[in-house]
Amino acid sequence: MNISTDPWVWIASILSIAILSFLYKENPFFRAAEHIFLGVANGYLVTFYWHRILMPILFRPLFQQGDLLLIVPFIVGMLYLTRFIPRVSWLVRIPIAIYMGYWTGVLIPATIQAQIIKQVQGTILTAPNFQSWNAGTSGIAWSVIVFIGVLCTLSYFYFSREHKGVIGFTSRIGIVFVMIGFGAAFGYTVMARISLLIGKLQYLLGDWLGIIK
Amino acid sequence: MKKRIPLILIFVAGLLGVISFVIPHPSYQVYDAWIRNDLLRVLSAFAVVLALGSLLRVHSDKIRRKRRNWQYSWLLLIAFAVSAIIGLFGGVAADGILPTTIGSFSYDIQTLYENIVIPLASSMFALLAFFMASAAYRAFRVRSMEATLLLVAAFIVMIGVLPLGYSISKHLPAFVQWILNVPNVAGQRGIVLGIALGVVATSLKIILGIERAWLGGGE
Amino acid sequence: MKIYERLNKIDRRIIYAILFVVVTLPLIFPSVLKVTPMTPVENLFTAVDKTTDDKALILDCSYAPQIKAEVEPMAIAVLRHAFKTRKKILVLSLYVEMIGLATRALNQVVEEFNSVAETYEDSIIYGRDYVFLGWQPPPIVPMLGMGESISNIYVVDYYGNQTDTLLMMQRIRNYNDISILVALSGSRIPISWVSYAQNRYGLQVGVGCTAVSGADFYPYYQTGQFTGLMVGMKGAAEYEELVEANHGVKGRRVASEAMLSLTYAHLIIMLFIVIGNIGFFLHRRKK
Amino acid sequence: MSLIILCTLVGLAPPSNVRAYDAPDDGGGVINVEWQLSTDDAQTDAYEIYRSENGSDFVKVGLIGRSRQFYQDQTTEDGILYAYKVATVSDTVRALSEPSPEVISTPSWINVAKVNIYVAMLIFGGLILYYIYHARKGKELFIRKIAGLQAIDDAVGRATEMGKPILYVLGLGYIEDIATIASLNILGEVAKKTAQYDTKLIVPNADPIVYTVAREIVKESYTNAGRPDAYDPESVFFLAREQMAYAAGIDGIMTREKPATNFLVGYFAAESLVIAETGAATGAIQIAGTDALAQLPFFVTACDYTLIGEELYAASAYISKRPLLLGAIKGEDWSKVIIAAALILASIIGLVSQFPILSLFQ
Repeated sequence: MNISTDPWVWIASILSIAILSFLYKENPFFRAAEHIFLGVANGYLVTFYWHRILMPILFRPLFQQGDLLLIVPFIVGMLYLTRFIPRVSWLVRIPIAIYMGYWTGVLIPATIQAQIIKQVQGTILTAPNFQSWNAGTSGIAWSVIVFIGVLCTLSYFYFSREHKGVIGFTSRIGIVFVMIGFGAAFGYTVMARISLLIGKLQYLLGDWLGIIK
Repeated sequence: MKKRIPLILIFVAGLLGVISFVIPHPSYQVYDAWIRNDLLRVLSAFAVVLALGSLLRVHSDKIRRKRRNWQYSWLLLIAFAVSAIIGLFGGVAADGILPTTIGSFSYDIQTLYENIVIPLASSMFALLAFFMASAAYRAFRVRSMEATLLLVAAFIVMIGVLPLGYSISKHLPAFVQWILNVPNVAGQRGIVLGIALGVVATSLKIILGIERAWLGGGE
Repeated sequence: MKIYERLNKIDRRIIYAILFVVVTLPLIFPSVLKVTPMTPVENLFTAVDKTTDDKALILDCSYAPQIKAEVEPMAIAVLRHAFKTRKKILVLSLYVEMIGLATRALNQVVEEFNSVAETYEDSIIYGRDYVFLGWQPPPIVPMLGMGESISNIYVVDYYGNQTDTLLMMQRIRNYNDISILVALSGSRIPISWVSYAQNRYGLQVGVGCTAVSGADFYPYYQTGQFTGLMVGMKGAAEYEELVEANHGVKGRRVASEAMLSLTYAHLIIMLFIVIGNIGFFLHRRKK
Repeated sequence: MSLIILCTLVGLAPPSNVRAYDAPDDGGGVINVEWQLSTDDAQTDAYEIYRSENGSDFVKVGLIGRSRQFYQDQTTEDGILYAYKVATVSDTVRALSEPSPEVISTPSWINVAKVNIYVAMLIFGGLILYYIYHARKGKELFIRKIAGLQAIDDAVGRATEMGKPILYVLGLGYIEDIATIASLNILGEVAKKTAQYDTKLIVPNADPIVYTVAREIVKESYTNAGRPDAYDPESVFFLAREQMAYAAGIDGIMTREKPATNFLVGYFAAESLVIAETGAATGAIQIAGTDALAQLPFFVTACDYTLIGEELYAASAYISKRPLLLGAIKGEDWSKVIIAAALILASIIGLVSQFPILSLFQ
């Protein structure tokens, strides 16, 4: 047993236990840790935005290097603050419109490329795709299963018809694929989360209390 | 005007977003880079002011009106003020005007982050181990086809990833990998294709001003 | 309350308490669970093992504190492997905030070997047996630049020495002199190693990653882009097993010890699922 | 001097057929160099790439591993005539190739390589717009029932009966995330109902911009429902950007306020199960919806209803009952038919012919 003498290890450990105590029930220690968490995380957020964004890309170039073009983001950004002035509070929509518009515009081609074209490419039944499994002739079978699974799952998301008849059948097959996938992903993630718990316990029992070395 | 100007702006901005993909020419890309790196990042920074205003208002209000658990709001405000002062004046890399060490004890913002935020976050992650157990116990019942499939797949994978899995059957780990690579991928791709179409449709509707919930509801 | 109702509705706190106990006890009273190494881990081990005298291996320790539990045992196992079999090794980290963890693992293993070494020859000597390159931003710079010259990218090492004056660096100039790079990471860094260092210079890349990234990375192993792959604590435990079985390295095997916790945890969760279903069945029959 | 001698002694063969061309579809400043491997490829350490602006002074610009026959020089200046040589390198020996024909790099105006994406954009965009146009003309459109959606009314009613609040969690998404936008639509409708029933609504936020929009939407809903007086400006608030701080805050709210219904709709990461399982422990009815694939298993496990992926977007259009939004779903459905047809057709071509069908989808 050699207990830690580093004050930060003590702070980190006590806060950790306060969070873990939530498993028993919500209690004053958890409540305190929760509020400290929110406070410090937001304190860090302010620091980050000030030192990494506002200073280097707005204030310093604008006021020290005289990059006058930056007046535009400055003014448009200030429009967020019109929220507090009821008569002109609609102006807050301007920065939101610009921000949202640009990123949704970027999203259209990017989504088509990465999510549609690429996924379709990987699903087509053809020799190079069979070989990509590195599984010999079984590769053909795997490709066929994926092909059927993709079509059936897609039919589950067909909203223009009730799930009856052919679509009823295919969408049920689709759900089989989806649920097997979900179950597998769940089971797979258990290992990862238990590992994180083990890591936390190793810290508390080792770095802090020194019970395990 | 209160709606038309934002709608025109969103259309123009959306078009710029699409064009950035189509035109690689540098005489256009410099403008695009400016939009991304200067304009939009600055905008996101200003929104933080509003958000923090909300946080501080909610909690100072709680204290003023002595609502339930108001004492904890003090804790939040103090933690925020202290870390913000250390961060703003002490600098990101402990290079600011505020000293961030006393003897061998340092308290710069990075140290605060590593010893408060990270342990708290990793403790929340550790909670997940327990929550997975209780969620699995509650939901994995053979009550419907869906729940049964979840149960069976999760069971096989949970055994298969253990060292024990290999002693049960040499093929079990490979079978787990197969489930993850074949049926799982098929289901995911189907979902992704649907999502992608939804994203394209919704983005189009937003740019064209058909989807305007963001303006604050109503027609 | 009837028995089936009890089985059907166990208080979550009972589940939590039992899970807590079965995970904690094996940590306090460590014992090693025998694991059988899988092919992806064996391939990585063999690639490191086959490193010849005129070559070195690179260990990239780019893991954050959040995933230390899963990845640090891998770093320690690879370092033990290299030092025990006298492979030259270069250690680096792609992000400044991860340097601390890399230092920690390196110091621990060097100390392990040197505390039992009796002669200069037996000891692990800086510059002769290993070099700690430190960190050079942004990640793409060392990934590409080391293909041409390592000592041009890392002009000085982490401790401030001129890199090209170090003994071992006389023969290790660029990727041509590197047998394999082992990338330990929780992010997509290993894929960047493939797309920059492997596609351009043919560098062999082996990977150690978290359980969460494992499923995403497996296809890269399958296509041969990753020479070997260790996933999560289990992968680390398998590597520990290989190092001990083949080279008789003694030392604490953190991941192998955690395997017992992990196994019990999985079994307990599965047991509760079974109990829940028994309760559910009995309940339905009563109705 | 010694270099030349060694070269002749060892007789290392240089690469041949060096070819350089402007990289297509880029912003300029890039030239691609290709060559045929040296016959001594197995003995080489690497290939070095040399460049000249005047045809005589060749300067080294890059190095690439053995067995490679392609190098991209990203350091050229547009408009200058360059020639390239490639050298086989073995230890200190170098064998230089003949120079390539001269080449200049230029930027392109249109990225032609992405033409398949433009075609797809036209097809999908066209279909969606066509059905929106149809819907505008008042054509009736059928959309099947979506399970989680039917539960919303009951959920609000239940909270009212129990006299407990409703918690609406928007997740970690940014405003440009489509899941967030869909969630905001649903929030608007939920807020209308809470306004009518006079039920308390709690909306904690993780993103500053989403927070400002959510506030606006809730306020507007209360006004539209004829209850602007019932709107509590503190019902929508900012919590934290940090993922787990946000989750801790929500766990606190769930256990202290004990909401009757939790909506977990939007983009989520690992905190999904922390939130959903705490909600389940408090006995709330939970309706989840997300397009974050990795989190769907946890919502499906821990919540009463889960809107999976596109169901979330469809639900958002459905609940608003606006024909234009419904029209878009029709367009999406036809797009799915096209994708399925393309998959089948491409597979047939890929199976029976030698045509490299995958290259159409690069």
